[in-house]
Amino acid sequence: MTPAKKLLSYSYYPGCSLHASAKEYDESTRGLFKALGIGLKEVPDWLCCGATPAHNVDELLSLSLCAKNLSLAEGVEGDLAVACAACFSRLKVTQHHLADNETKRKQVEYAIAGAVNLQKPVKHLLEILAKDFGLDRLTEAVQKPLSGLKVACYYGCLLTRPPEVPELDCVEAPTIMERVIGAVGAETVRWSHRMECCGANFTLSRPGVVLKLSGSILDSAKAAGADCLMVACPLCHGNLDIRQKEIEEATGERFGMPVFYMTQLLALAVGVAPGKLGFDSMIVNPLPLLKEKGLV
Amino acid sequence: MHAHKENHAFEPKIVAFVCTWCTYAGADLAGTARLQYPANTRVVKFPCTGRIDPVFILRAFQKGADGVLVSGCHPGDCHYMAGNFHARRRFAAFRALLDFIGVDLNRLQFSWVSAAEGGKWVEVATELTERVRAMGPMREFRELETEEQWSGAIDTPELQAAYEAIP
Amino acid sequence: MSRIGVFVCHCGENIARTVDVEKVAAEAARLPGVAYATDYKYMCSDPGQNLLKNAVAEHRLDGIVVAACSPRMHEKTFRNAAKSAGLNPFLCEMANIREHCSWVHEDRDEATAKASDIVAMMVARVKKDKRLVPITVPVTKRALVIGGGIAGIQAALDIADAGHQVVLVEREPSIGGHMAQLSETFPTLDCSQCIMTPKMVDAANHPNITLHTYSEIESVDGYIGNFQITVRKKARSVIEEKCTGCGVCSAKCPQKKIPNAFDKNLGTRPAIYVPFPQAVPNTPVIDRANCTWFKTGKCGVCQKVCGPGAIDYEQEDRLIVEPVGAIVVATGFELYSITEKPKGSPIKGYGEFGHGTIPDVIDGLTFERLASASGPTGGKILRPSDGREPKQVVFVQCVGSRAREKGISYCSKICCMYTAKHTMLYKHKVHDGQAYVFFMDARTPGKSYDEFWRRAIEEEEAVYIRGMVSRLYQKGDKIVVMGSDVHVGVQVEIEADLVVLATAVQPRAGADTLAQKLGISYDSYHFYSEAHAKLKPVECATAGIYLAGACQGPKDIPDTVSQASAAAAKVMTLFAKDELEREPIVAKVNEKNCVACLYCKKVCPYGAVEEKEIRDRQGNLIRVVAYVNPGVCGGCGTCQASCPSKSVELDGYTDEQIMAMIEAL
Amino acid sequence: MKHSTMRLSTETMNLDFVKKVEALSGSSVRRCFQCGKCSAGCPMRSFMEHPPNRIVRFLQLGQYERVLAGRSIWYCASCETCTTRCPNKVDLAAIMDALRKCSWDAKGPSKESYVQLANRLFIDNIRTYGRQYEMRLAAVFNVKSGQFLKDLMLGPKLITRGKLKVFHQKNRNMAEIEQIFKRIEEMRKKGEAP
Ligand SMILES: Cc1cc2nc3c(=O)[nH]c(=O)nc-3n(C[C@H](O)[C@H](O)[C@H](O)COP(=O)(O)OP(=O)(O)OC[C@H]3O[C@@H](n4cnc5c(N)ncnc54)[C@H](O)[C@@H]3O)c2cc1C
Ligand SMILES: Cc1cc2nc3c(=O)[nH]c(=O)nc-3n(C[C@H](O)[C@H](O)[C@H](O)COP(=O)(O)OP(=O)(O)OC[C@H]3O[C@@H](n4cnc5c(N)ncnc54)[C@H](O)[C@@H]3O)c2cc1C
Ligand code: SF4
Ligand code: SF4
Ligand code: SF4
Ligand code: SF4
Ligand code: SF4
Ligand code: SF4
Ligand code: SF4
Ligand code: SF4
Repeated sequence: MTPAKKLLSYSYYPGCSLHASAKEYDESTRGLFKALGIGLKEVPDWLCCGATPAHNVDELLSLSLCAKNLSLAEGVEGDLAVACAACFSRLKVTQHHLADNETKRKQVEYAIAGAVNLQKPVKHLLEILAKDFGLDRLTEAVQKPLSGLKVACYYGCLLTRPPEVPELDCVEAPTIMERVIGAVGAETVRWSHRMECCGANFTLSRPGVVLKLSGSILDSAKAAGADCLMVACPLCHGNLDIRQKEIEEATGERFGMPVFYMTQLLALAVGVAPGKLGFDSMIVNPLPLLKEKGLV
Repeated sequence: MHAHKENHAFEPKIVAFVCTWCTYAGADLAGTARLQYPANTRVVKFPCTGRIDPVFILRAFQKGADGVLVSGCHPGDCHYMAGNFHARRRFAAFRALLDFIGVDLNRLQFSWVSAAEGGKWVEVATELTERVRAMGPMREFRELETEEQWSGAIDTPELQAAYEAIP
Repeated sequence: MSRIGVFVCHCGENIARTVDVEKVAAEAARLPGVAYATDYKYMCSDPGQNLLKNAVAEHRLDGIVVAACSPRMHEKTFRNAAKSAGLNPFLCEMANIREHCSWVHEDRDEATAKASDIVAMMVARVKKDKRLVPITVPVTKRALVIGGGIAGIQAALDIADAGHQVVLVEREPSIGGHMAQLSETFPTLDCSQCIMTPKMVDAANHPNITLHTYSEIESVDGYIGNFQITVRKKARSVIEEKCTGCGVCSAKCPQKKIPNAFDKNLGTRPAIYVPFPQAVPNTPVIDRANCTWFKTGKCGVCQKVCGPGAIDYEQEDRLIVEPVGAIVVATGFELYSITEKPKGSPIKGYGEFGHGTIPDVIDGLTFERLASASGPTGGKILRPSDGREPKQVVFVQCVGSRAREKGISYCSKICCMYTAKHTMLYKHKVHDGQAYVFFMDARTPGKSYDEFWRRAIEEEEAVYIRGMVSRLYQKGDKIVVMGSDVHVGVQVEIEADLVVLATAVQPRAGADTLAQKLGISYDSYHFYSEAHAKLKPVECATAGIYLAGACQGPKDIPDTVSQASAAAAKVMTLFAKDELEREPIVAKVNEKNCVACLYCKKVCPYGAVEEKEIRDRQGNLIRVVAYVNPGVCGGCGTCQASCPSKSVELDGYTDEQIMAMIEAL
Repeated sequence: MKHSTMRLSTETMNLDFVKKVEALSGSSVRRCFQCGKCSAGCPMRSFMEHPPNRIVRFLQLGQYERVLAGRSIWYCASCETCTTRCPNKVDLAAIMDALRKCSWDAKGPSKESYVQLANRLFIDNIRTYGRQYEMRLAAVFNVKSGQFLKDLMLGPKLITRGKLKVFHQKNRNMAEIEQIFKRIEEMRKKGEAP
């Protein structure tokens, strides 16, 4: 007898990128959740979390923006699902800091003219899939196993850091991405640069930095024999996908390495139509690879 | 079934002069670990390499040894603090003497094997056996044996020279 | 004609699997001198041992070879069996056909042949074995402890508490050593005096401890269990038995301005003095070099004021002979002084630090006296030059230590910790002051030590700067410290009010002379050498002499006390028996042949070889020969191999025995 | 100044500045024992003239000019590698934030104007629109930084793939957002917030 499957439903904070450069992340997330029967309700009028630039120079502003978002989310039922690693990190950091810093909390509460919502569980999609939904159920839902696809899971800096804050998985040696994508049949490679920085928001001010750092990430994934990269953060995606051509030009090395959002691959496996997954908005065209593996 | 064992035309006799504390124990360890090595070695135990008189080596060669191994504690590890230093100096002088009287120095091996080095004991014993096997039997001294009776006295200039070399 | 018994063990299958034990026994039976040979499944088992014992009786055996495992395994077993069968245990030998044969060879024929060879060699040897009797020496159950620092006091108390007599000899007028000079001690910051003084008093009052202060070792004779010590009791000019310690003499002595060495010359004392108020014994000493009476024959004030009449200007040094069975050496250390180069110090000197000409550049011990509540400033940190409170204090670590080119390469081990302590004590006393430390590493491998050092930085806000100081110079009333922060690669300059140098811990001047008297060895720096760095860290190579404290190497108090208690335990182990028994594997000199070249003496690592005079009946010296003291000989045999006239032999490993084995090849 | 001698004294070590950084970052500076693990793993080390450990070291010695003078703090990517791995729980990423804020407030003396500019624009965007519009961010950045042609080749590609929105709309709760900025400014003016 299988235990009754509870109906899962979440409030949803997509973050700025998912409405723009990372729209395929948003589309595939919605598609995946629908296919799995998980509810997702977008928080109305959410604002930018401030990302790196805000906390870079103005911690109070950064905390206040996130606190505001948390209080907006109060109106929507369910734990707060977050897709972008940076938003996730900022929201979690805000809750963590304000929980044990009375002075800062008072300042923030004054700034947003309301109490800070420290209670609302903030969850990354990975956590929802691996823990709330469950890997077994995920496997059951597979219609098109990703067998034969060699995936390099890229965590980037922010999914697990800083220690004790996101508590998503082991800070230094997480396996949650591998476990999730493994549940739908993909093969994952062992590689060295899973958590190296891609250059983050220097993409605008100092693209040279990105070329160097993202270059070595692509290099390492390629050396490990990966067919593609899988990410959970729009910034990482931007650097690895959008700038991949430039990196190839700068290094003279050809990668041709499609960079998927994790939800794109998962949705594909559970039977969402490829046309709805935004493959066409990727700069490095993934279709040849997917065709080769018989996945489209 | 054991692997096919080679048959050698010549099986040398190796005499090993070892100290109780280090090399003897090292050879014991090779046993407890069941490491295998050629059966050519015969061990003579001493309290310390400092006790090993060069005369013993000469005698062993006379008595049919084709190779001699002298082994004790590593320098600085001597159970008796400094015995192996004396031994080292003494044998340095003694090698010159052996060379002088025409013994191929390749038949004589000095080494340090500690109580923990069962593997090294096997290496040293095997290497010397192989080397001496390749050299063939030791003949130079056997003839002498019939003429000379061993005595404690220093009655040859060579022995005198050897003792004078003792610092 | 000898009657040897050979017993070949199967060791279950361990030997019998690869060695044809019956054949080995059969071949042994054919060897000349073998009266009986057999094989048995488990020789070490009770039936196996009985088999051996019965065979001794039945076949009147006078020698035994057990061909079995390594002698390291069961030699004791079989020697005991032989002994209970009425045979001298040293006439029983083992042929190692397990570890050296059956376990390391696969070919049965080869292994069997080798086993037979090994048995033959041992049979040849056993025929040359001599009956040996374990050596016994009587033990005088009295211990001598040299040095009355914390090491000596601890060792003396432990031994005395165990019920043995102890003679404690201290060179200075009071016991206490360096620990009596310290203020508070790491890693707990408890007051040194508070934990030290009670121990000093205990030692002085202990019924089993005889205290000789102001005394030195004149000579040492004898050997383990039987030493004769001559102690020189220096003339105190005060009769200890009469003096009540009232202190009137010191108070009235007109000579008041003598620098007090105990306070590192920060304060002064009279010519008749106790080094510090809590001194034990509390009996003053006249410093004859500075006393007016001794210089000019006038004064005599102290004698006049002394009620009990304890002053004795005529007193002379006395020599006392003390018989003891064991000696603990605990003579401690000295700090390297940049002021005066101590005689014999290998350190080349610190011209770049002004060679001690800058008054406010002091050493760690001076800082201890400044910080000590019972010190010359009552515990106020005041700089020597003008008595002002220093606001910027620079500490410099590794002065002398770890500086090969300066002369010594070792780490002084305690200075990292006491410097951290100093920065804390300073901060506790001068709240608005700033402490800086120039250091290379912080060496804090002790329990709670690193935490202590981190506390100095994180809580007491000492600024640690990694790098050695290049130079110090006086500028007005400041001292300019020129350093560099190697983490950032920038030169650093600090104008300090006071500079404290953590100077090297060195052996006592004259440590070598004492070592020569005791016949113990020392390293190139003159720290005393232990017999084995790991397994015999408190024993000297010379039997019956033990080491405690900083005389063996730089040490803090916890290490010192542990070693002292360990040394005491060793002494008690020795005293647990009335007689010492040891394996009779010792060298003996054949006096007839000995030509007295004394090569043996030169090579003996134990100092066991002495010169012995041979006299005729009239007492005329005929000649000198070597003599090996069996109580001291370690049994290495180095002398035998070195003797040009073959006059010295090691029992149990005689030339005959070895040659017999070689002949049997 | 980079190589000039540091004269250390209670006057030359600006410990108030250090205390401010410690308060802002919530991390101790003294705890650092200069192991260099932060610098060893810092992805941006090669772009910095002072590696992260040296920044902390200068702070320990109260040498704030030396810290702020370099461009190192602007090259920190906030990747948190240092914070994650520091054996002493020195939150270097937070210290970097605090230092950037100090430099930002002082309107210099940072050398890395591009990064600063990008940050400023990003925050301006939030204040004006509530959310980020990457197109505007990039365009304004290029104009202001004088790099008109920067990333010229990328733009059309992104637009055709729907990745850069040419038009944008404001949040409906802009007034509330503006209030947040205002209140923070107000607290700062009154000295109630850092
Ligand atoms: C500045 C400084 C600060 C320190 N602070 C601490 C601390 O905070 N915590 C800590 O654990 N340790 C500290 N130490 C270390 C501590 O002082 C030593 O560990 C301890 O004193 C060693 O004791 P000892 O008995 O071996 O030697 P000593 O204290 O040197 O005692 C040796 C004794 O032997 C006597 N003696 C010497 N030669 C002869 C002779 N030939 N005949 C007879 N008697 C002789 C001496 O007069 C002396 O009384 C410090 C050391 C220094 C220098
Ligand atoms: C990598 C390494 C290298 C080292 N190298 C050196 C070196 O080169 N030189 C050096 O001087 N030192 C060296 N050391 C240190 C050295 O190993 C230790 O100092 C030493 O082993 C400590 O001995 P011990 O008897 O206190 O503890 P252990 O060796 O740990 O022995 C404790 C024993 O107690 C037993 N035991 C534990 N609990 C119980 C129980 N409840 N009941 C019954 N039995 C129990 C254990 O099984 C064990 O046999 C090294 C250590 C390490 C880790
Ligand atoms: S005596 Fe040695 S070889 Fe024989 S049974 Fe006992 S352990 Fe084994
Ligand atoms: S005789 Fe010497 S010790 Fe006595 S009071 Fe005079 S000066 Fe002092
Ligand atoms: S203990 Fe510290 S200060 Fe002393 S010598 Fe060793 S490293 Fe230098
Ligand atoms: S922990 Fe080990 S390596 Fe580190 S300082 Fe201590 S003893 Fe040395
Ligand atoms: S070496 Fe031999 S001869 Fe020389 S003194 Fe010693 S015992 Fe006598
Ligand atoms: S056997 Fe060794 S310890 Fe004994 S006297 Fe000879 S050299 Fe000295
Ligand atoms: S890792 Fe931490 S302790 Fe090490 S240098 Fe960096 S900040 Fe300092
Ligand atoms: S947070 Fe900044 S300083 Fe720390 S490792 Fe990342 S880039 Fe370097």
